[in-house]
Amino acid sequence: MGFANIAANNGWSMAFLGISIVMTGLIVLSLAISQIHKLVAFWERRQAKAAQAPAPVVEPEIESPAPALSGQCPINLDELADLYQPLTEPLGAPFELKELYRVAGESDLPHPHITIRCFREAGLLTMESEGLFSWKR
Amino acid sequence: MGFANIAANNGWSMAFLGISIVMTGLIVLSLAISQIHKLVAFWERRQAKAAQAPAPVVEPEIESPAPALSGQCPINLDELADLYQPLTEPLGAPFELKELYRVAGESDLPHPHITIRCFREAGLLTMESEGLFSWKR
Amino acid sequence: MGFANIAANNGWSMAFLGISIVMTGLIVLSLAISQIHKLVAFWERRQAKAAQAPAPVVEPEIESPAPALSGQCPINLDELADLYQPLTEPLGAPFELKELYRVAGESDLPHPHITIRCFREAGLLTMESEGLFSWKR
Amino acid sequence: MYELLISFLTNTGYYFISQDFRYVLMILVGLLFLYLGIAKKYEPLLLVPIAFGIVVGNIPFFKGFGLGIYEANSVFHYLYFGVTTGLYPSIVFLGLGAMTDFSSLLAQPKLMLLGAAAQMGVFFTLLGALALDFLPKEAASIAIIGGADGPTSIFLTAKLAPHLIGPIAIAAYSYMALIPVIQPPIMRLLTTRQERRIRMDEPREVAKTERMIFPILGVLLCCLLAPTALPLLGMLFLGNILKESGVVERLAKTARSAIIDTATVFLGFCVGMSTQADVFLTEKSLLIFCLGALAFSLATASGVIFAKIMNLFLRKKINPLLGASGVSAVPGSAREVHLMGQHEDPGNYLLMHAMACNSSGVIGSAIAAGVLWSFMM
Amino acid sequence: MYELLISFLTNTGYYFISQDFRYVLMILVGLLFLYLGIAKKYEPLLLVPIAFGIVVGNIPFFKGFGLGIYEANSVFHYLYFGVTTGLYPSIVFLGLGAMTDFSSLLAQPKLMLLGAAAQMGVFFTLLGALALDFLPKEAASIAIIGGADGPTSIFLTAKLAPHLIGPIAIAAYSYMALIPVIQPPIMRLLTTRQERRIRMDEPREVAKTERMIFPILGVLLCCLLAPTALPLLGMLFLGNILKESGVVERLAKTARSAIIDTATVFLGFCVGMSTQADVFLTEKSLLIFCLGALAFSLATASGVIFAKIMNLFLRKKINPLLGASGVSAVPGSAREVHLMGQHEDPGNYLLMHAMACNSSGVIGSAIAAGVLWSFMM
Amino acid sequence: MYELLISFLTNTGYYFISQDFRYVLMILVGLLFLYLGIAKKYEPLLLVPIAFGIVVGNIPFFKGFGLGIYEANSVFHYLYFGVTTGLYPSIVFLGLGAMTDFSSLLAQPKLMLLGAAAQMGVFFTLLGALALDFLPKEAASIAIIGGADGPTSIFLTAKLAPHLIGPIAIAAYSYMALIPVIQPPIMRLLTTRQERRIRMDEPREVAKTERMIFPILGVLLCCLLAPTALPLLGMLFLGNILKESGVVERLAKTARSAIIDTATVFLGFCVGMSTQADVFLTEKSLLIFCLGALAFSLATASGVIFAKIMNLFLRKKINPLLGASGVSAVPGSAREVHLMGQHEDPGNYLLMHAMACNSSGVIGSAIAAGVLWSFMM
Ligand code: NA
Ligand code: NA
Ligand code: NA
Repeated sequence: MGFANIAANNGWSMAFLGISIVMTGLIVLSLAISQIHKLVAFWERRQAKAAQAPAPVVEPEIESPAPALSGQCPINLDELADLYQPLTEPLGAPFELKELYRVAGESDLPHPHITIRCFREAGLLTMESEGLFSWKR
Repeated sequence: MGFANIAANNGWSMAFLGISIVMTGLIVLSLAISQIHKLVAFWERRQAKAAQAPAPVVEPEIESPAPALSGQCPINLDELADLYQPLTEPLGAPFELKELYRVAGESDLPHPHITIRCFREAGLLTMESEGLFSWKR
Repeated sequence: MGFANIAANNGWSMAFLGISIVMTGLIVLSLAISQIHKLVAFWERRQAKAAQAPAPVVEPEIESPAPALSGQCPINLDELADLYQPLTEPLGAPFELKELYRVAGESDLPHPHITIRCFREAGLLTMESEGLFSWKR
Repeated sequence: MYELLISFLTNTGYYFISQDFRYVLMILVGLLFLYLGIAKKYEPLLLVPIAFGIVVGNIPFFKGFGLGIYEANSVFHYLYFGVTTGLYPSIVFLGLGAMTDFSSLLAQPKLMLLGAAAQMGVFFTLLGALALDFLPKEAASIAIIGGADGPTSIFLTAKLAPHLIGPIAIAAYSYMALIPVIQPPIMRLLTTRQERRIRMDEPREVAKTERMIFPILGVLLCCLLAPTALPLLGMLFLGNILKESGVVERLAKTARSAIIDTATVFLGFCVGMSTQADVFLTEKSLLIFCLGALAFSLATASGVIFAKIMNLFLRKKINPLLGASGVSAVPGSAREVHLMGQHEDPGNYLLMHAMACNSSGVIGSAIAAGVLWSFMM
Repeated sequence: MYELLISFLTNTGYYFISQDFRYVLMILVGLLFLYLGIAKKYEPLLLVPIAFGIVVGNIPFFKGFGLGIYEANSVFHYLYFGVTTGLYPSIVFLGLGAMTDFSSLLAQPKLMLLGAAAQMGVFFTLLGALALDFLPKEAASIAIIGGADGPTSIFLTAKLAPHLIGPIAIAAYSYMALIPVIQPPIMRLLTTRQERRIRMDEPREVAKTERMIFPILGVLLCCLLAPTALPLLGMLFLGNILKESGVVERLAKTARSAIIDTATVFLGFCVGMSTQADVFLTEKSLLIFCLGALAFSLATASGVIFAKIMNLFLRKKINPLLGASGVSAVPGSAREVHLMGQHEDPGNYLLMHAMACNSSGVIGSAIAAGVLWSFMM
Repeated sequence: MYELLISFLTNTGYYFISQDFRYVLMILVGLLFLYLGIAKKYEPLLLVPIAFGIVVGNIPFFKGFGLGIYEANSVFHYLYFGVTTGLYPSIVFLGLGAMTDFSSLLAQPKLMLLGAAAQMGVFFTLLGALALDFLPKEAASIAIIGGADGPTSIFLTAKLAPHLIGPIAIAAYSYMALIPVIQPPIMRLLTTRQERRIRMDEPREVAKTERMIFPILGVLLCCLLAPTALPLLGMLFLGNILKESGVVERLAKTARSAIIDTATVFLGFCVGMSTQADVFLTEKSLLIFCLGALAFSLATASGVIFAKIMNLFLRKKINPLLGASGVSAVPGSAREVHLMGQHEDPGNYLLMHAMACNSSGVIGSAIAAGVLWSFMM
């Protein structure tokens, strides 16, 4: 019991060493993170320099990994809707989906079936009543 | 090492047979799915025919399994709110909940307690200040 | 087979006792819950009495445990935005973030860096184009 | 090459099916269940995973390969572990607690008796199963089908008669899906038109504090009486206090979405897979199906009759149809009761009251399961 | 019939309670904790599941039946597995990493020292526990209570002294909930009014890249020094890089919602259940509670005093109250520090700074746990 | 004290690193992968957890302590259990099924052949690996890298050659991330400009019922042929029917969010951790990397060439670039195909068609894995 027990179990060493190690660990980490922003600044300067060099070939917007998880819908649904919505104006609202397919086909828009299904899944196009649809944007 | 090893381990057979099986599998599946839409069309024709027969007794809207999971709230909350909201007009806004109970009771609307709690949970009815409520639709 | 088998396996006792126990359990529970509201009423009366005594020191709004989980953002972001938004009016829209920092600093608002980051994370402040921001409230 | 081809061919499912047509039969059962779940919308949350599990579980394969649900070290065996240990049912109860609102039960405590009465069906079926020469532990597992609670049935069977999990679970879920077929005739037979037209009072509003105290009182009173109900009721009321305390909403939300959904998918799928034709299609399974139907019918009848007996003593009568919803089978039976009430009197709203009986039926059958388990000790 | 009735009655919880009133005592403790969690809102995310677990875990039952958390093959035993293996604490750290923003720590690296200083309380308590005749592994597990990190305490205890998980976890969580009671007097005692009024500079803005580099640097520097901290810090920084990388937001979102919530519910509930009166109510548990209070107080004091020592050397003084938030106990202690700062000077905003100390306290006690574990090798 | 200090120091990661520099090498590899995942956005959902796992897994520690992924009773070992049993891959397939829309495949069944053709790469690589003296089970595990499906590779390797999980998984994921580097030259080499400009017809719209029937037909036809594909395809089609049935949307939603995310984080992280330098850096691993590159290239080439062969017989030609997306590697290869198609003719939209091939490639390589497994029986 008491101090004897501490000493017998190496307690003083453990306590002293333990505190020292935790301190060392966090001091090293705090020194390191106090230097990160210099590293970052250096890195960004280098990149800025690189950016002044002629720009590499711009990759098309499809590069984004988003479609991986959002199924097979085009990413730029909103832009596509900008193309589709005017087509339906002559049809009035609500209109039949069949009509939308027809005008999309006439205008030679790519992938009308999939695009229109995506509109519906994204809630841009909603069913008003049996078979009649309208835009919801 | 090399070809001897492949032969000793039955490699050629495995490769040839493996490719054949995978091919067979996907060819069969692709043939099958190319026939699905015919099956579906046939099915739908049959159903369309059945639909021309006198319609069976229409089941009430509560048939939907939705309430199972959305607790004990009525499904057509929005419609119910259409019934309740006019009652509160004479009360001005915001009004006391107690008043709403009273007018609901006077109008003999079913389940006012539960319905009103559901309104609150669904955010249709919100507390403005201590004890005073208003519609948020 | 049959009744002999039931008796041999203590069936009658199990059935009778089983029903009795389930009944007992739910009767006791139903009696208990039929008394809860009295308990609650008693409790509330006591609390109401206590409330008539002079109110204890009001704890500041930060007492809420919310910040625990919503990171390190101030809770009253909307109020803070009320302070910040007028500052940007002279800047027009969209404005540069740097400008917002400057005017916030000039007005001596606390924690501009963190607050502004929080605005952006909460979507109150959005990037229009490269480096140009506007409010979205 | 030739040997390899032959060896492959004799390990295809086609070969095994040609040897044992019972697999085809079970696959057809699976497809039928899928149809009921998807097209008829009979309890799809249960039926769709189970039905697909039946189809997948009856694609036959070479045993000893580590593929099937009954083979150690297979993926399906590890998933099935949650069934055989009773983990999934307990976890489902956690989610159930986090989504159940006991308000209408709290407002009308006497409806709780109907949830108890329906459990009589369980004990009557126990007698029937014993009479048909089932061993006591098997009989208890079969009887609990009358509780009309899938997870409870699976839990008790996993503890008492794990070899019967397949047929008992399938029977329990089938009859839950068939509630609209089983209950109405019994309800109509046992009640007069006058009784079916009885209107119930609007339940009083229930204070937040009451709802908060209920799970504590519930777990104490039920589990001090039948501690064996702890794995089910402990979790049910844990979920409920997460919901009602109002201070840990994020935990309650996860419990009633991600947690219960995950347990539901795996529970249903594994139970479906456990119906491998070679272990499932036995005379016992057939008997279990018959006894299951009996259990459901007896439970429904017990509830209705008990309600009528209660009415002898009550000044303000209760609608005896509500007795039928004491079997739980959330929320199928509540729907049937409500529909039949409205059929007789379109102004009769029984849904809230029926759901009160439903939730007390869940508690009742969990206690019944605990009692049966402790009897078999 | 009579024997069955007697056998049933002697297996009810009521019977066992009548034999051993300690269960009632523990249930009352559970109810008290529930009250603190729900009505007083003391760390409800921790206290509510734990408190309900205490209630459920102290409903007594016949042992040898496969019901209790300490009995093989019970549902609760399988859930408890996540505690005894250290899985839940690690998973909680994953979620914690995915929800922690280290920005203010990155802006003020010197505050990290306060998170380290508070760990002195851990090692002082180690001495105390050894002096009270605890075995070294027990003493280490008790000492880590001073780290004020529930998951860390549970993790280390699971590795070193699994038989003490119950009391140590309960002590750790109780004192974390009691932060508003324990810390303020110590803070007030050790600081002058002048010191408490010290204002801190607005931290600079931290670039996205810095926040992205931090988890990598953190895991390397901390775990190369103390590899035994890997199960905690590896997961913490994994969560943080999921958050900060910005390219796997869906993973980070799931980590900080479904994953951490699930682990939190089961961790809390199981820890609560582990307080079964017959194994929990021992003299040792009482001693552990005393040492736990000591640990918390020493940690708070160490942090404050160390801040004052730092001020001797710093030109721009730091507010020594911040030292108290080095114990972590996220975010309770940060709140106390902030409130006390505002009490002296309403314009003094210490919250951000205090949370920086909090997060470094999390890292600090994980390292301390690793060091203690490796000492006991 | 001195002994304790020495003992501590010789157990730091710094000490072990000084003894064996291979850990540094692997940590650098991890950092490179992190860079590719975060800055270059190469399949970050896979690369970020794996890369951080590589870093964490290569912080060396004293063995025999219960810390590392290969040591029984460690937290990481329990998490790794989901890899070695094949549980995570199966669960990932469940989520994948719940997020995949097979419409464009259903509209153009002939594209399914391209997903089959790409699997030739698998079997050619099998020959190569056998020729290089790998044991048959090892060779099969290596060959499946050509399937370009992380979970499938891990699953088969866990069943056939668990000691190779690390290198095979890393090779599979590396090459999937390197798709933009590997595939374009091969595609360009094997096709003429004329062929690359072939436009595909807009696929017809697919009825809901068709999409609902597909998972049933798929699981029956594929798994009756190769029952060993059940753990992967059973789960894939289960997820898909949850999605397409439309009546269990809440289950499908959880499957494609919480469930798959959780499995993805743990799968990636554990696979990364399994690359501990002392077991990973062997000559075999190097060979596996070479064979993996070969497998990917052969699979790409097989797909393209097979498409050209199909064109000999088809009236309405298909764009042979689509053959390259038969390797799956969802959705990397579909992107490459689409980009190359647009490069030649900006009005050429191949994405939908390529994703059809992708999804059939997933099915194809799961069958290939099943076939290889059954050959090794
Ligand atoms: Na029931
Ligand atoms: Na700490
Ligand atoms: Na593939």
